[in-house]
This record gives sequence, C-alpha cells and structure tokens, in this order.
Amino acid sequence: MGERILMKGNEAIGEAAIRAGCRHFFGYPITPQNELPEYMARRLPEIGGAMVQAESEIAAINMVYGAAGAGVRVMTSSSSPGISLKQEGLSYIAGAELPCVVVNMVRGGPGLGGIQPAQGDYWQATRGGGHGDYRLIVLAPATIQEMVDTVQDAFDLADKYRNPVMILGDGMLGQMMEPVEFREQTVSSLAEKEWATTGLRNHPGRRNVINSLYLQPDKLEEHNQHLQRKYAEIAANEVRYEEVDVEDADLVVAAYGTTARIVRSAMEEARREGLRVGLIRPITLWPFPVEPFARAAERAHAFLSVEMSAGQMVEDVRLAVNGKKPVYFYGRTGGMVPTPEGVLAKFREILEGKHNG
Amino acid sequence: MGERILMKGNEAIGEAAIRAGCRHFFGYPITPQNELPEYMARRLPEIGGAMVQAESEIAAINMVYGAAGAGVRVMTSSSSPGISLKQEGLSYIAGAELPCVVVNMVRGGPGLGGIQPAQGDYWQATRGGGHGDYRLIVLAPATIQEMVDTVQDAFDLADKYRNPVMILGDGMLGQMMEPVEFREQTVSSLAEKEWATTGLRNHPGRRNVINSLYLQPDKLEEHNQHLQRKYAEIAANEVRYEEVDVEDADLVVAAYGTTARIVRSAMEEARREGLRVGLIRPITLWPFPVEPFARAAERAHAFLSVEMSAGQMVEDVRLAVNGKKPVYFYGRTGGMVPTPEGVLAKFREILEGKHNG
Amino acid sequence: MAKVFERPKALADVVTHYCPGCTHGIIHRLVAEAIDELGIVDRTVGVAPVGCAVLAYDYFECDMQEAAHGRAPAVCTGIKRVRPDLIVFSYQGDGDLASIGTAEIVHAAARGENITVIFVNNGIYGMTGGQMAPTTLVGHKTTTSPYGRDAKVQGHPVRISEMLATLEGPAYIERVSVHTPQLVNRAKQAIKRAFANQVEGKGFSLVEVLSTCPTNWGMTPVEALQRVANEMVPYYPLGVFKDIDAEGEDK
Amino acid sequence: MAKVFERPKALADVVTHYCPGCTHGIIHRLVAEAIDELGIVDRTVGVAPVGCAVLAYDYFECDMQEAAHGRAPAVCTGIKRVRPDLIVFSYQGDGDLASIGTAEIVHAAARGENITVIFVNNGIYGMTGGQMAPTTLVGHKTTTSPYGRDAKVQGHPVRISEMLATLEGPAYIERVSVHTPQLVNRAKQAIKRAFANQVEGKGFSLVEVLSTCPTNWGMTPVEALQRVANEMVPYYPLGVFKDIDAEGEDK
Amino acid sequence: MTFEMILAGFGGQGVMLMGQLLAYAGMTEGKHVSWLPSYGPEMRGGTANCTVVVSDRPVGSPLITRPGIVVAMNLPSMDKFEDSIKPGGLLVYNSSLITRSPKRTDIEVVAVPANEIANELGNDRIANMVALGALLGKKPMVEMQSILTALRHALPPHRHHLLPLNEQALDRGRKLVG
Amino acid sequence: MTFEMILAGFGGQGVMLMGQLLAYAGMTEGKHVSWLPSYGPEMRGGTANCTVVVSDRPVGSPLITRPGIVVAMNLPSMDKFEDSIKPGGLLVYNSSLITRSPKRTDIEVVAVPANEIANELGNDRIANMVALGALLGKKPMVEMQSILTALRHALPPHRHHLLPLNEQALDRGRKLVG
Amino acid sequence: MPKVTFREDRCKGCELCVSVCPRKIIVMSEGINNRGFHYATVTDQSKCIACAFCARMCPDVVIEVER
Amino acid sequence: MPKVTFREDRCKGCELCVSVCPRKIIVMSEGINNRGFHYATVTDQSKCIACAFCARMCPDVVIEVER
Ligand SMILES: Cc1ncc(C[n+]2csc(CCOP(=O)(O)OP(=O)(O)O)c2C)c(N)n1
Ligand SMILES: Cc1ncc(C[n+]2csc(CCOP(=O)(O)OP(=O)(O)O)c2C)c(N)n1
Ligand code: SF4
Ligand code: SF4
Ligand code: SF4
Ligand code: SF4
Ligand code: SF4
Ligand code: SF4
Ligand SMILES: [Mg+2]
Ligand SMILES: [Mg+2]
Repeated sequence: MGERILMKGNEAIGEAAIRAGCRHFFGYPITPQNELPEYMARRLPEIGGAMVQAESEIAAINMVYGAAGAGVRVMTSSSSPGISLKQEGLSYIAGAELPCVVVNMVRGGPGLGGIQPAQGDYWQATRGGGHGDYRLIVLAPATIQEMVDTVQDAFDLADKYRNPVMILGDGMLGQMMEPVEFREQTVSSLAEKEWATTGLRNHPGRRNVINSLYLQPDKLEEHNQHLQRKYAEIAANEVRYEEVDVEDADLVVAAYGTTARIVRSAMEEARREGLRVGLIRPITLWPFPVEPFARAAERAHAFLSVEMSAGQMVEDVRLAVNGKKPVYFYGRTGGMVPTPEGVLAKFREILEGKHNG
Repeated sequence: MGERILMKGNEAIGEAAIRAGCRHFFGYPITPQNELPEYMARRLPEIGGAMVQAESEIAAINMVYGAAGAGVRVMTSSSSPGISLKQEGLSYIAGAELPCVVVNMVRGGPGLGGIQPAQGDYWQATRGGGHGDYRLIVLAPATIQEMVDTVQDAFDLADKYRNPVMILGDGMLGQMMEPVEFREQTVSSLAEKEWATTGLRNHPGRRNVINSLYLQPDKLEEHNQHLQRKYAEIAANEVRYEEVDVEDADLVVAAYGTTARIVRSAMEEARREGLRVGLIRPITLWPFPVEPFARAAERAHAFLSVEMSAGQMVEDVRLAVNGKKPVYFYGRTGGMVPTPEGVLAKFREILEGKHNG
Repeated sequence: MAKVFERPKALADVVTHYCPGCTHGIIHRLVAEAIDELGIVDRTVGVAPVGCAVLAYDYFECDMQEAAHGRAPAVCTGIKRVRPDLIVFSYQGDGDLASIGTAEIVHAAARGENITVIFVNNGIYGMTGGQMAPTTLVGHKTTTSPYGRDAKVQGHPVRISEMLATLEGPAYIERVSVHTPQLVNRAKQAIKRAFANQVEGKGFSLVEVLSTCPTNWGMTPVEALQRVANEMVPYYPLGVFKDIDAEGEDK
Repeated sequence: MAKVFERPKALADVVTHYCPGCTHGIIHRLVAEAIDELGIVDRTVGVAPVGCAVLAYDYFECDMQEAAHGRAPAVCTGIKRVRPDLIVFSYQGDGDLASIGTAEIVHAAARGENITVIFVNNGIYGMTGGQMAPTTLVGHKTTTSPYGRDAKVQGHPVRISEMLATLEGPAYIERVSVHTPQLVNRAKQAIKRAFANQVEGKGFSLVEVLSTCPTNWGMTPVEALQRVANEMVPYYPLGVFKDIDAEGEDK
Repeated sequence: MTFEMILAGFGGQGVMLMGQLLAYAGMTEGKHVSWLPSYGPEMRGGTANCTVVVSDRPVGSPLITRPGIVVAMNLPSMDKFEDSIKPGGLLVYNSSLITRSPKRTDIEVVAVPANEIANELGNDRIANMVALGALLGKKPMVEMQSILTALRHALPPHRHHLLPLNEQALDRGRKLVG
Repeated sequence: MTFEMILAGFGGQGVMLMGQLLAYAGMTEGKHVSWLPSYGPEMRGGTANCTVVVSDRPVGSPLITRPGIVVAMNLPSMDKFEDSIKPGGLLVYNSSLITRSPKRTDIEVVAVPANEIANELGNDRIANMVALGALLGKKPMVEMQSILTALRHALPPHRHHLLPLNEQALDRGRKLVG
Repeated sequence: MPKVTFREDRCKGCELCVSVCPRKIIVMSEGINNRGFHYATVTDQSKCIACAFCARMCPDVVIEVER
Repeated sequence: MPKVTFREDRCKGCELCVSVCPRKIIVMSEGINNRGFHYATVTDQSKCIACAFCARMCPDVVIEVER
C-alpha cells in the first residue's frame, strides 16, 4: 500500500499516467488543466520521456496520433474549446483504432465561455463531436483517488480495444486537492502492439500501416461494422457505475463526477428528512450504464438527472428508463455548480409533487 | 413562377443563397461539395460579392464569424472532416449569437473515411460537436428543389433567431442533378441588424461588441439561460417535417434526406404487397419533430429508423416514442446507400415478426 | 495651459485588468492614440484575441469582436471583406498569433488583407499563467520549460516579423519596443502608420511590439523593461522588415 | 550486363493511381531510391498526406501512417519523439503543407524536429479537382479562381522554402524540380541529403519539389513540364535556402 | 411510366453527358427526372457511370440498384451492370468495343456498333449519341426533339456547328433498332 | 465530525496555504479532507479563497456554499462570506484590517488582530498563521503537531528556519481564544 | 509652468514612471490607494520639465501633463 | 550493348520519355495496352546510349536500362 499524498487533481492525473507507463505527453495550455502539462514538463524529462508543448490542440492530437501509432502509451489533455479543436483528430484516431488517453477538464461554454467547472461537453464526449460513427470510451471519476485509478484503467482499456479513451473531469476536479494513494501497479509488461509502426526491423515481413481511409464504400462499411462490433463488445463488458441507496429509493438520481458528490451531500440531508433518494453514478458515460436504470425503473417512482449542463445526460437516462417512469432534470450551467441545498429542493419538489399527484 | 433548371445540388445551393441575399462565401475545398465554392467563385464577383478560399476550414468558419458579426448574410460549406474542424468556431458563433448558414455534405467516416454519401454526422449536427450547451438549427432537405427552398428558410431562421443554421445534406444530394425552380423571392428588405459591428457611425452612441466570454459564472449562466429560452422557442415554433401515409400505418418509418426518398420507393412496393408502412420525414433534425412520433405511437405497432449511419437518429425516435412501441433500426454506413430492396426486406421482417409475435 | 499629454478618447476610461506595470497598457494607449489622430474611431472595428488582452473589447471605444484563440486574422478578414469601408484591426499576443494562429496570420499576410495587426510579443503565455511561447527565449524558465528552454528540445524562438516579411503580401512590417519613452514614441509612429496604410488602402500592416510580463517573468516591472532591452532586443532586433513604400523608392 | 537504371526496392511494385505523366510518380521513386541507398527501409516510417499522394502508404515498402489533412508534420513529431531511432518522413502537397498545415510545418521546422519533409508543390489542389492553392501562380485559372488568380484579391503565392529558411530551426532546405533528367538527378541528391541529415541527427530537412498536375492544369504531361520551366521556376527559384553545414563553413 | 437506367463507360466516352441530355429532355417535357453521377477522387481513367430516372411521378430514390435499362459503352461496364438489370429490362451495349455477348437471357439486348458508326460519320467522339439514339429507338421515353434542345443547351455556342452531326448520330442509332 | 470552511483574503495573504495546511494535517491524521481553490484568469490583486473540508467521513461536495466556518482576512472577504455561514457557525476575522464588526448575531465571532500580532513577531507575512492558530484554538479539528508537520512539508528546506516563527504565530493565535 | 497630475486611484504602483523621470521627482507614496497600491506622486512640481516621459510610460494612463 | 526494356503494361502513355530521349528512338505504339493506353516502345535499340534519361523521367517506372 502506498502512502497518501495530498495532490491537485491535475497533477494526480500526471503522476498516475506516469505510473501507468505513459512517458509522452503532447499538450497546449488552457485553463483549468495547466497543472497537468506543467507536471509532465517537470517529471517526464527526469524519466527519459518528453512533454512536447504543441503549437495548438490540433497539432497535439495529431502528435498523439503519430505516437500512438508508433505503439507507446500517450496522453493529451485540454479543456472545452481545445477539445472541440481535437474533434477531427479524435475521429481519425478512432477510425485508425489507435489507443490513447485524452483528458477534458470541462469549463463553462459555449464559445470562449468561462473557466469555471461545467459538464456541458457530455454530448461531445459520448456521441462523438467529430464526424462519422465512432465512440470514445468516456470515464468520469468523482474523486481524485478515483481519477488516479481511472487513469490506469483508461490506458488499459485503450490498449485492450485499440480505442481512444476520454477522461471527462471538470475544472473543480482538476484544481482541488485530496489525499490520494498510488496503489501498487500490476503493470503486466505491456502487451506487444504488433500493428504499430515501429519499423520493419521490429516486425520483419509485415508492413504496418496506420490508416482510416477506405475509398471503396463496401470496404469502409466493413470497417464500420468491425468498429460497431467492437463498440458492442465494450458496451457489454466495460460498463462501470456506482449505486447508492437505490434499493428502496422512490427517487433515483443520475449524476456523475463532482456533481455526484454534491448529490450525495444532498441525499444525506434528504434521508434525514425521510426522503428516500438513491443515486446511480455512471463512471463510464459511454458505455452508459443502461441496465441499472432499467432495473431501477421497475420500482422507483421517478428519476432525476442532475448536471452541470442544460440537460444532456438526461437523454441517456430517458433512453434507459424508456418511458417507464418520469425523468426530471436539474442543471446549472456556465460554471455555476449545483448546491446541495438546490438539489435537495428539487428532490422535495419531485417527491412532494408525487405525493400530491 | 420561375423557369425549371436542371442543376447539381451543390450549385443549386449556391444560386439559392445568392437569391437569398448572400454575397459572401468562405470555404475550403473538400469532396463532395466542391461545386458549391466553385459556383460562388464564378458568380459572386459578378454581383459585387466575394468568395474567399480560406487557408483551412477553421479559418473559413472564423471568417464567417467576422462577416456575420459585421451584419451580412454569409455562408460556408464543407464535408465531414472539415465540419469537425469547425466545431470550436460553431460553438463560438452560437455563443455569440451570430446568424450564418453552414452546409455539410456528409461523406463516409470516421477519420478520412471515404467520399461517398453518408449521414454519420447526425449527432454532431444535432447535439453540437463543439463544447458547451448550444444548438444549431439543422435542416435536412431530400430533393434539390427542397434544398433550394431550404436555403432561403435557413437564412431567415438564422437572422430571426441570431443562430447558426446547418444544412445537412450528403454527397448524393450535392452531386445529383434535378430540375429546380427558383421561386419569386419575397426578400423583405433584410431587417436591420442593430447589434452588428458596422462602426459607430452607423449606430452612434452605442458600441457593439460580438463576444461569447463571460468570466463571471453567474453572468455566463444567465447567458446560457437566455440561449436555452431561445432554443425552447425555436423548438416550439420551427419544427418542420413531412408525413406520408402515417394515418393507417402499422409500421412508421423515420428517415431524412436522400434516405427518405429510398424509403419512399420501398414504401410504394410495400403498399403494393399490402404492408401498411408510413413515413415521418424530419426536415428539421433539430428541433426534432417529437410530436408527430408521439402521436403516431398511439396507433402504429412499430417504428423503424432508416439511416446512412450506425444508429444515431434512432435515439431521437426512441425519445419521442418514449417506450410506447418498439423502435427498430436499419442502417448502412461508409458510403453504402440503403437500397429500396434492403429497406423493404426490413419492413417485412418487422411486420412479419409482429404478425408472428 | 496646453495639454502635453492626456488620455486618448478612443481608450475607455476604465481600470484595466492588467497587472501592475504590464506594458499591454502602454500598447493599448498607443492604438487608441493612433485611432484618435486618424479620426477613425466611428468606422473602426477591433478584434480581441484570447490572451491577456481578451478583454480589449472593453477598453477601446469602437466596435469590437472577440475572436477564438489565434483566429483574429481570419475574423478580421471576414469583417473587412464584407465591409471594406471599415477600418479593421486585431490585437494579438504571441501565443495567439505565433503559435495556434500561425496559419491565420501567414495567410492573412499572404493574401495582403487590408487590415492592421498589433502583435504583442512578451515571450510567454501570460493569461494562462506563464507557459512557454514559440517566442520564449532560449534558456528562459517557464512553467512548461521548467529547466529553461532548451533549443535542442524545444527549438529556437520564432521571429514572426522576419518570417512574414518573406511574403509578397504585406505592405508594412515593423518591430518596435516600449521599454523607454523614446521607443514608445517610435512605437506610436509605427502603429499610426499601420492604421494609416489601411485608410489609404495599402494593404496588410503588422507592428510587432516587444512587451513585458512582469508577473510571469517573476520580475518587477522596471526589471522587466530592462530584460526587454538586454535580452529580447538582441534576439528580436527592432526595425522595419517590409515597407512597400520604401521598396517603391528603391526601384 | 549492368543495370544502369532499375526500380528501387523501397517502391512497391504496383500501379499507382496517379494520372499519366504526373510527376508525383518521379518524386516517389526518388524517395524510394534515397531510402534504398541509405539502407534504412527497415527503420523508416513514412507519413502520407491528404492530397493526391494520400495512397502513398500503398507505395512505399516501409511502415506508414496516414495523417489528417495538413497534420503530417505533427504526426511525424509524435512518431519521432517517442521512437527517435526511427527515420520519419512526410510527403505532402502544397494544399496540405502550405495551406491548412501552415502552423504544423512552421512549428515542426521551428522546433528543429529531426525529420525529413518532401514538399510537392504543383501549384494546385490536385486531389479535389483543381482548386487554387496558396502556391497557385498569379493569373492561373483554377476552379476557384475562374478569372485567373488576382493578386489584389487572392494575394501572391507563398514561397514556403524562403519563409521557413528565416527560422533558426531547420538544418536544410532546398527547392528542386524534376522537369528535366538533369534536374531529376539534382532532386535525387537533395532528397537523399534530407534523409542522410536525419540519420546523422542534424535536424529538420525539407525539400520542395516543383511538380506538375497535367490533369488540372489542362495540359499534356510534356506541356506541363514546360510550364514548370517557363512559369514556375521564375517565381520559385531553385536552390538551397538553408544549410547548417554550409553556415558552419562560413563561420 | 418510370424509366430507371444506368449509363456506363470509360471516362471520356461521354456517358455523363448522355445522362444529362436524357434528364434535361425529360425536364423540358414536364417529366420528373434525376441524374446521379458516380464520383470518385481525381484518379484518371477507369470507368464512369451515371444513374438517370425519367418518370411521370416524383422521383423516389435517385440511386438505382436494379435498373430497368443499362447502356454499357465498354466491357468493364457491361461486366459490372449486366447482372443488376431487372428481368424483362433492356441492355444496350457498344458492340464496337465489347466483343463478348451478354449472358442474360431474361432481358432484351441491343448491340450497337457505336464507335464504328461514329467513325463512319467522321467523329469517334459521338459514339455516345449513336448509343443514345438506339436507346431512344427502343424506349422513346422523351422526344428526339427534346434531346436536340438539350444538346443545344449543353454545348457552348462555338460548338453549335456540331449539332447536325450529333443529330445524324442519334438518327443512325435510332434507325438501327427502328 | 465534519468541518466545512472557507478561508478568504487578499491574494498574497496566504489563505491558500492555510487551507492546504489544514487539509494536509487532516490527512496525516487519517481524516477525509478536500481543498478547493477559487481560480480565475491571471489577473493580479483581488481576493482569493479556498474551501476546506476536514471530516471523519468521506467528503461529499468539495464545494461548500453554507460553510460552518469562515476565516476572513480582509474586508471584501468578510463582506462576501459573512452571510453564508450556517447559523451557529464560526467567523474568525482579521481585526487588523477589518474595522467593521460582523452583523450576524446567530454565529460565534472571533476577532483576531492578526497583522498586529504578526508584526509584533517581526514578520507581517505570518498573519495567516496567527489566524489559523485562533481557528484551531476554537475548533481543534486537527492537532497543532500535525499542522507543524504539514508546514515542514510545505516549506522548501531553505525556509525551514522559519518554522519556529510560524509555530510562535500559531501559538499566539491559539492563546488568543484559549 | 509645467504641471503633472496623477490620478492616484488609478495607479497600480508599478514605478515605471519613477524609473524614467529625468528629474527624479516622482516617488511612491507611503499610504495605499483604495485598490491597495502604493501610488506615485510628484515631490517637487516646480522641477518638472513637462517631458511627459512618465505619462508615456504609464501603462494605466494615470498621468496628465500640461505646460 | 545498351538495352532498354519497357514494361508495357505499366505505361500510361504520358510521353515524357519520348520528350527527353536524346536519340529520339522512343515512339508511342499504335495499339493500346490492357489499361487502355498507347504505350511507349523503342524503335531502334542499337541507337540507345543507355543515358537513362527516359527511365529517370518516367513517373511509372516502366523502363529499365542496362548496358
Ligand atoms: C483553443 C484554445 N486554446 C487555448 C486556450 C487557453 N489560452 C488562453 S490565453 C492563451 C495564450 C495567451 O498567451 P498570449 O497569446 O501570448 O497572450 P498574453 O496573455 O501573453 O498577452 C491560451 C493558450 C483557449 N482559450 N482556447
Ligand atoms: C480537413 C480536410 N479538408 C479538406 C479535405 C479535402 N482535400 C483532400 S486533398 C486536398 C488538397 C490536395 O491538394 P494538395 O495538398 O496540393 O495535393 P495534390 O493533390 O495537389 O498533390 C483537400 C483540400 C480533406 N480531406 N480534409
Ligand atoms: S499576466 Fe503578464 S501579460 Fe498578462 S496582464 Fe499580467 S503581466 Fe501582463
Ligand atoms: S490530379 Fe494532378 S496531382 Fe493528382 S495525380 Fe492527377 S495529375 Fe497528379
Ligand atoms: S513630465 Fe517629465 S519631468 Fe515631469 S514628472 Fe513626468 S517625467 Fe518627470
Ligand atoms: S507608471 Fe502609472 S501606474 Fe505605474 S506607478 Fe507610475 S503612475 Fe502609477
Ligand atoms: S536510355 Fe537514353 S537513349 Fe536509350 S532510350 Fe532511354 S533516353 Fe533514349
Ligand atoms: S514516361 Fe513511362 S509512362 Fe510515360 S510514356 Fe514513357 S514509359 Fe510510358
Ligand atoms: Mg504572450
Ligand atoms: Mg498540390
């Protein structure tokens, strides 16, 4: 068991990535994630790696493409506007099936917006803000400890499925400090990436090509079918979520990341007031934990999605609940963070509405 | 009544834009939409306007930002990878509430993909591939005549709501020729854009600023609330769709754009076989025509979304049907276009499944 | 009594958010003076960058647009092409113009867009807290070059004025500094010229202004001026790099 | 009998998709010859652009990556930084490198990435059907400059070699052409040198090759070669624009 | 009546124009028409084809996978599209360049020595008009006069002196099957 | 027990460090802790604050809008946060810089002349330690020893000679309320 | 007679004016202004030559110069 | 004796080789190859000087030269 260290979220990601075997980071400054590239700039040269400050987010994601194609564990990070710029690159990376980890410390939008925490990039992350049918695996930790564990998971998932993985945080998770423990890593010596462009001398007799172009539409369709099969496999095997007090809940809340913590604070108070509120906290936003919601829809009376956005995840909750029970929404935007009090008031409104109705 | 002209879809858009008062076009080459900028390059100089070939799609969308901010009707177009690059810019344009029209002639993805027709950018268009909570109005015409009419509508909607409007076509719509008629335009002399940066001498005493930055989160939230109210208004007033044979249909199909035409061919055959199939064709993809689906869910037995993608619009159909009836999916990807035969087979499978079940 | 020096009218009478001693403030004032002297405030549109000058739209008394990071030259192009009667300028930092916005500035220059660009080179990303810029001097410690910029790893700083001067497009490119009152005067002339060129339809004009970032350089404002003189000017020589009028004379 | 000329081994023995007489084919062959002669095929990774050379990944007998439009220098950087033992090159057209990819090429050069760039300048967007490129000559009619490129409206063509040569980063920049057998030989030497530099760790090397697009220029292949000689070379002079070895000698 | 057809040949044989003439002619007669090209990246050579629908009802799918009519101007085109023709449909093929006979027995087949006739008329490049004439002879979906109007519209004025030649070619084609 | 507090003052008064020391000390005692800074663009001056939770249960929301404790090192901070304190909560304020008295009557209030005491000790910059001492005197949520450990961890070695001074300041603060 | 006027509430105390005054007559105040900065003032107005160096260097347009 | 060999099925008929042969011994065939192009051939092998100009200019590596 490792020692507990008090660390900023952004720096904790960096340290966790290094421990997961990542030696290369390509980034571009943007608030509120700067501590991550800065941490990498300090640490990576010490251990024979490199942090390259790219000329832009676009260059950064394409450097990641090259590096991932060459077979190493590689990371980039940014915040909302910078992530928008990476959409073409992400579509390419998904199309060429390259493993990498991308961090988005979401801030208020749209446009230049602001720099306070938000979750307005949910759709972009889960539906693919880029073009074509592709998926990112999206992980949304709620504490810094979980973020650290998530980083290891992210690299493993990326390699296992040859797919980009996004860690969706928010400004608060990046900036806050909490104790973390870096658990003993069982980094099974990374599986050989036989497909990587490491030069013919490393794989004689087989030319490796990293590519997403298929001029023949039937070939491109085949490739898409292959991708869809892979996504189905991920959806079947890699759903992660946490359930709290769902068994007896009248109202089941959906919330992820820091918002889920605020909901938990509100839930404690609610339970004290006798309101039976439970929480399903998706940890993978894609694949979305459909099944626990479907299950809960059998007995709970209502659902509520709490978000730092204007109503995005609520659609996934609706799709999962599939009309069985009403699904409500409560959200704050623009860097305003829901308060436990505000969330609690919404609980009361829904549950009292129910009692009256 | 104008004369009927045989025109390529891409060129028809250009002509329609000019007739709608657009004198400025900023673009970057990409197949399969090149005929549009090329048309503009020929025509605009003749009428005192300009087509500027930008250095990239990113520059193009930011030129559009500047031009729209200066108060003129302005257009850009691209195809999938190029549209991905415009995501940051679109988020800015939506955030700063600038009117403009963006054309996406979708091709097969992800990544470099291919250049044949596809609809894999539905989510990107309707959910916002950029960051933050914003919406594009998304129009999906099915014929070249409708595309021409749509262009006028698009500029009017953009100006009315100060919001970017996307015309979502596909390679086929762009490349094919059909007869079109340019209807007499009632271009009510464009309403003055009082907010535009036209120089103080045009609006003495009031400094105009085009901006999407709000460093105070409460101000940014207010701005978001304003945007959400606007989006609600658009959703209430601007839904456009077409219904075909829905009244007596056992199976209601959802399809847009060229796919809807293929579905109609299949429907004719189906009706001949005695299969009662109807079609709801969304013309606005956002706002999505929720209500006709909800209405149809009362009596139809099943729904089917037919797409040139791996299953994107089907989620909107599910949300609209809200669990009342099963919703099926049939899609082709990568530039493969559904055939009437393939679609018909799917009709049979569902309806026979129903008869058996 | 005659005013020898007073606040220009085109500069809003508000407190800026800039750090004490940051020369962004001087450069703002010079832009405003140029606008005043040319009498163009009522037909000028400025474009603010993403960088410490992001709030420039609050500081100039003309119409303004706020551009995405690095895209100000494209935004200016959009405005100028549709309303050629307007005087359009961008005000951009070195992260904005010389890094993410490289393609946009090169091509606005190459197209010879009739706009004015004020390029504030402080060799660092000020707004985001002191990361390395493409213009950061070799050896300089920043938060992303914590061991000092190493030319072998991070390359050499980019000289934008020299680079753009190789293009046929630009009408006028000059590098100035504001670390002494005399140089402030010279900078003022250059900025005014860059606007006057646009009024006269001469085409693309860019003035690169060496500037300080006392906060992220970790220096007092006065020390920062000295650093400009001692370290920046030797690598970034002041002077005119392109001038179509002068070329005309030569020929 | 001795072979005076034979197909290089690093060039895949397949029919290319290039139009008849397109000099992309010659340039491919020269790259393959350089790789053969340096004996590096088993540790070389090429990066293909988006442009007519998009299928280059089918034509070179080494590992390849296909980059997004304009981003090949960034992709090369990613590969080279994580596997410095590999020899990494990009092969890019003028739309790819000089337009959308301007920022990427400028900064790969500025950082002095130890990579090799083959820049094929045919003054047009070939792949997409003949639109104007930043390198299109003034007066040239293309589908997006249907009245001929007008310098006042579309600006002057960009000279990439000259522009990049102003940076400290690059080790070697030369412009060559392939419109005569003699020049093909010279081009071959330049390309080989650009690879050899990388093997020796000298840093960023770029060879700009003037090339034809008979299809979109609307000419026979032979006429197209003549156009290179008569119209392109005068605007794009051949020669070495940067050479750190020569500089070393000077000093 | 609805005519759904695919016209195919080498790039340069003028199959795209053939299709556009049919669509334009149909339009001038008040019919519903669509023309859909195959498009690819700029690689030269190879085959090109277009899909044309001429109908008295609005055109549903502009993409046809089971055409009623195929015109094949070269062998690869016939190889590619012969099988797709609906039973009872029509195949017009350029017997000047296609030496093998069609395999299908459930369709109508017309062999047109298009290049030979064109050469006879003194211009190899009007083989497409010969084939078009033959097609219209078999399936008079539009008036010959409308095709001529379409041609006049399609050719730039300085090429209008070629109109009589084209008319001759159309005529020879039609007579072949008439 | 759960302590939820906001520490606020001018940038430069060391409120961020105060918060980190509390969090670190809590952590070394095996408690659950979180520290959340307010962050803004790089504009100098103005106020800074951080939110700290020290608890024997996992920390729910790291963002606290109704704190049990507020430490206000300057007037703008007291203006901003006084009203948010939970009834029955605690306000520690720097009476050296804040001349007005708190308005709230339903909370406990501790006035600490932090700068004066710091000046007495010969270093204006340890006013934060005086205030921290006072806070811990009122609410001994962590051991003083843990704070000292935290300080030793936070200060770079070449500043360790300042540790005794800091300890004195903490002590003076605690005594003030003890 | 030359006159320099400092708008003291706008001063950020950067001392750039101090550093360039040829007559060395600008000093920083003991007290702070309402924005928390020690502000610049002139000690001996009569020595001022109205060169406006101070005003030209002031990033916050604190200084007005008359003669 | 010099020998040039044309891989005729690979020729795209661009005539670049024809244009550079100093001995003017390369001509285009009447017939077409299986890709539809008139291909290049040598009329009088014996005049060849193995300069390889043709091979160097051929974009499709059709030509091999021996001596
Ligand atoms: C797309 C995008 N990337 C990154 C950022 C973050 N960002 C804000 S300002 C800035 C750079 C500021 O540096 P510079 O342009 O040199 O201006 P200065 O602050 O030094 O005046 C960056 C990277 C952003 N807002 N948007
Ligand atoms: C992001 C993006 N924008 C545009 C395109 C379309 N596109 C394909 S190739 C090309 C340019 C080709 O020109 P050039 O680089 O000069 O190469 P050439 O074909 O002339 O060799 C363009 C714009 C694309 N695929 N992706
Ligand atoms: S951070 Fe630097 S550039 Fe920005 S205002 Fe402060 S001193 Fe000026
Ligand atoms: S289009 Fe032009 S550049 Fe492309 S292969 Fe053909 S001739 Fe070459
Ligand atoms: S005007 Fe000149 S002399 Fe007078 S105070 Fe200012 S700098 Fe000093
Ligand atoms: S230069 Fe201006 S802001 Fe700075 S100290 Fe002098 S008066 Fe104050
Ligand atoms: S080797 Fe020289 S002489 Fe011989 S055929 Fe080729 S070009 Fe002619
Ligand atoms: S150069 Fe090559 S491809 Fe061209 S004609 Fe000669 S042999 Fe054929
Ligand atoms: Mg800067
Ligand atoms: Mg080109």
